[in-house]
Amino acid sequence: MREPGHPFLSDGVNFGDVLLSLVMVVIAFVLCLVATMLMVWFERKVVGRLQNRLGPNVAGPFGLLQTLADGMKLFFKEDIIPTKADRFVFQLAPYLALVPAFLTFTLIPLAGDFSEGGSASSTIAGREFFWQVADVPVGILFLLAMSSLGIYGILLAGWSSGSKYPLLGSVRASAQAISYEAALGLSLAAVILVSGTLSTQDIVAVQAGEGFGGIIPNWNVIVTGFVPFVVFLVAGTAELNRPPFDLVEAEQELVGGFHTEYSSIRFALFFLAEFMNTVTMGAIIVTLFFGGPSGPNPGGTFVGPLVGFGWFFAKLLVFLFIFVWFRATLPRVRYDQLMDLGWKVLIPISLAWLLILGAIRIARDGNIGVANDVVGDAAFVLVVGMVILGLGYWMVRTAVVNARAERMEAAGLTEVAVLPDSRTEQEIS
Amino acid sequence: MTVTEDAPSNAQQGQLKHLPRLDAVLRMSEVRAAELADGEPIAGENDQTMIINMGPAHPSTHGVLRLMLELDGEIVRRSKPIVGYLHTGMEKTGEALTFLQGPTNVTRMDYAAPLFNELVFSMAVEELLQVEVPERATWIRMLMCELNRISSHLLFMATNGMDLGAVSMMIYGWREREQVLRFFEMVTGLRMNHNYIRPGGVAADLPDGWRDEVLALMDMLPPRLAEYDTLMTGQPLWRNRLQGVGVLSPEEANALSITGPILRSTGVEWDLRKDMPYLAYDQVDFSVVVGTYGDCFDRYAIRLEEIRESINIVNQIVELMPRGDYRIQDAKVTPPPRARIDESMEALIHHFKIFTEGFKVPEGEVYVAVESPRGELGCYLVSDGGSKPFRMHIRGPSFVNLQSLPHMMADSLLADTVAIISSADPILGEVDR
Amino acid sequence: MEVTETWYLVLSAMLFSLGAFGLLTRRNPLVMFMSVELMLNAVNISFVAFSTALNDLAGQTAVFFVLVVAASEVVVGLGIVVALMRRRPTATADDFAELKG
Amino acid sequence: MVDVVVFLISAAIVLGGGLGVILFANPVHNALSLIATLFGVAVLFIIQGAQFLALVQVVVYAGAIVVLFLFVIMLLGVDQAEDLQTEPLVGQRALAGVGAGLIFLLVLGGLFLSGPTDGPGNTAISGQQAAVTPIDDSPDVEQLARDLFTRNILAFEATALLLTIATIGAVVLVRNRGGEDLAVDNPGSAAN
Repeated sequence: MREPGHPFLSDGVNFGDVLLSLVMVVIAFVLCLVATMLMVWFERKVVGRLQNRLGPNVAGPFGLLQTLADGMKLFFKEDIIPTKADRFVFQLAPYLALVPAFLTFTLIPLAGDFSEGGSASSTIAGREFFWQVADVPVGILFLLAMSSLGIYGILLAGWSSGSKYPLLGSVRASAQAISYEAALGLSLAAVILVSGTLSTQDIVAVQAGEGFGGIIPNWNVIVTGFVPFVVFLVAGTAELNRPPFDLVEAEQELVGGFHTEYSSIRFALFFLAEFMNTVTMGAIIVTLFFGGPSGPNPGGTFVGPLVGFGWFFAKLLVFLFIFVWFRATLPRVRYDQLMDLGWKVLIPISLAWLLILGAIRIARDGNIGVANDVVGDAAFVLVVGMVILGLGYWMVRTAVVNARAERMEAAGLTEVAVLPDSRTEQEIS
Repeated sequence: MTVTEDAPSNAQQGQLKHLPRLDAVLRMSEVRAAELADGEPIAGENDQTMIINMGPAHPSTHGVLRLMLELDGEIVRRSKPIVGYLHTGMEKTGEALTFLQGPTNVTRMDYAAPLFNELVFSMAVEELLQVEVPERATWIRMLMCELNRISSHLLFMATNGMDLGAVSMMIYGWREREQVLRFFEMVTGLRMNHNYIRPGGVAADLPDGWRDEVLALMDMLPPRLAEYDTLMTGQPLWRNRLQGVGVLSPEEANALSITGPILRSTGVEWDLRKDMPYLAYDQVDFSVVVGTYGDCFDRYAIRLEEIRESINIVNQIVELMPRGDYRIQDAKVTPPPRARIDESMEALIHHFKIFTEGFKVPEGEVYVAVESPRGELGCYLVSDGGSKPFRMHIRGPSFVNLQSLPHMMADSLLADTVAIISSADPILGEVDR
Repeated sequence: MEVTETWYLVLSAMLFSLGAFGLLTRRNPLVMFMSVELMLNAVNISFVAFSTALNDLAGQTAVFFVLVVAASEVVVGLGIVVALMRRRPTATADDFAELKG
Repeated sequence: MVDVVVFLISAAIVLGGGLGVILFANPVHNALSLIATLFGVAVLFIIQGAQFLALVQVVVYAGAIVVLFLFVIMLLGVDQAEDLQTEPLVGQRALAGVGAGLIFLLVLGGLFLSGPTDGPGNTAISGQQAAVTPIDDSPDVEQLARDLFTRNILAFEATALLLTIATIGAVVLVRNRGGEDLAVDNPGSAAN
């Protein structure tokens, strides 16, 4: 048999490796928990300030320990399981929500000196390691996999509650997850295309390179042309079920959505998972589009990684603030609008953008040998791609239109002319 | 209310027909759409629908309104509002209280607009008494009521924002409303349920410095309203959530006796301040805001615009406020000033009699209506010549407007029902009385 | 002891039989679908095992195609199930004897 | 040694999940068991060095297909437990058991009678040596991509087309509730 990929599996393990891995997992887990705790505080504080309130300010300095206090309170509350609940699934669901959130975090390069001449890895006791729990060769796929698994917790929680509002939340959750998974994956494909790798570590390393004119960084957000980043941000927010896409728990419509029936520590787990996901998603955006821990770095055994972490944290903070900002500002979108945005806007845009990026890439490589020159090659790819895209669009569109016409005819209806909507121009004032 | 599940009445049957969700139909009224889809079958028995209870304890039913919804997936096929969870028997209580105590009672009905309740009751009593309140009292009443309209609509802005998920809006709305309530506290001593407008005038004259306070308020509000415009009116997400949602036609609205912003949103220009002027509304200059489509966005925009109109009115009132008495000088109706009681035995007796057995009101019956922030607020009062009403009935606009919910909700999405309830802006205290 | 591809193949055979049994006995169309997925997965296991054993990438490529085909199959299959179940929510596979919609 | 343990554990998960799919009465529990199986299979892929496939397996199967299953189950409200006590047809289970057993024995027989398959390029199975794309040391994504876009490019395009057609088919099948309700209203239409 071929040698399996991982040293653990080829019996080449020694105690040191295991210990190092364990220490890294523990550190990452603690870091993740602390970050989540602070995120909860940060969100409440920032939203508070945005709403002319003080936010938490009693427990601990600046109310920093508020999350801890809330956690303790929840921990000691009665754990209620509804009579009509599916007990096993009901108890399992919170963990299904929490575990993928943490697993994604293991992929994030947290620190390291990515500047020229620096080394992203560090060495302790003769063992070289990266500042991340696992540098999976197919890291981005792992990320996608985990983000799609995160939905199970919500889905099963809502269903197993045996109650109507949570069930509605679950149905919304599954539809939302499937729809936005595609947009998320397509915008990731743009990153993969320009980076040429699936490993998060390598993606950061690529972005750390020489930028444009030595001033503008070589971040993917610029290299991929901004569009994939916007798509990723929107789709990511939707995957997180955060406002304005928080239809799954929509308090005003579904009371509490999937966690209506949850109480005590199980509710706390959902809460934790939600915020852990937020932190993780921010970290992913930073890693994929903003160069992660890369940045000007004096280097050094201890200072290098630390400064790297500083860069990472500073960038992360920006996105966490953006997520909080969304929450404080935007009204919730409606279910059908959410679907429209996902299927009719984000997916076509990212597909077309991927095509353009691909054409540029091919032109740069310059070897498909159609037109024998760079621009010609790119144009050829673009034209062919657009034709195929257009064909696909036309087919789907025709199917939709025909199906509707058929049903309408069967129901004895005729299409009604669309009323002019002049509201956008005609302001009320 | 309008629909029972087993036997829909003939009048509504046509409107309950299930329609395919065409984009154009979205912005049409039920009646219009039903005409277009004539002959189309009603959803059958095998249909998988789910009945859910929304409320009485639901975050966005504005108190204790309960809705029974028949859901097909996320689409609301039928709905049925059920009221009565806040019944306090205020109309009956009113018969046990003297005419002077009346405002204390009625002010608790529409707790977001308490001054209107007091106003309509006091006007009804004055109508029975055949007395004319002094000019200054009239203008003070107008000032307070317009400010109250502002505070009530600000409350709507707050709750409407929250119901649609713009949580910050809730705090902003409350913030501005708080400033208005602060002024109320300064004038009446209370933030809500003031018992300020009483038969014969108002409880007290405006305090020193009221003009500066009001002008400060009027300076504060317009920029804040401009902020609302940025935050909501011009916001694509906000527009998408409201436009074409909960459409009502003028005919439907008239048939259902809908009044207030909901009626005006359908394009009907009906405002009691203009059409049946009371107080001194014929002496101030303002316009009635009407909508075009009768959807939730129109109702939102109308209320926002009415705040601006009210600001306009208040500014005029501040200019025109006359001097004079703040209540009629009729010892039989209004108690004497505190200072007089120490000097005059008669004053003491009058004071005592008014507050113990109340004043007698001539026999008769009367219906008086004012334009409250929610629509026509009417008070029907019967007096048998005693000091207590023989019968009091309030025509609460929230109660009547609730009838429109099933019509606006039919075939909307679950998320839309929240927007629709919110846009109807019911105050359950008034619905159940 | 070493894991050879024989182990994988036996496992694959067991899973395939399980799937076949489920497909033959269950009546809920959705569960029948899931049984088909089991059988597909059994085949995938053996594909990858062969690929590793024979040092031939073709096996992995085949798995890739199986995944794509499974996805399209589920899309269409579930579409049909939804269309049928809308008509008769409590129906089992036995009730769908006719092809007319 | 480690790989034996990993194999045994994942095999147990795979088979346990498989049993769950066919034995649980509630469709949601069936779907959960299916997820377990899929994960076991993904782990089996990983220990054989097919990391890309393992993750694609998770993304496509667990992330999309089973979510779709659950979505349909919840959407249609068909999550009532199926009655597993009574057999739909007399002897169906026994016959199915015999059939499945036969399949198992057949595969097993074929496996052990065909001789050893160990070793690269065994002609007994691969047939033609020339068709083999040997696995090298480069990342498996790269190898797979090269294989897909060179040797199997036509098949790849065909699957792309297949996916599009499947999408269109699904759209046509379930689009527009109006007609669906019409079908509900005429239950007799199937009979004429």
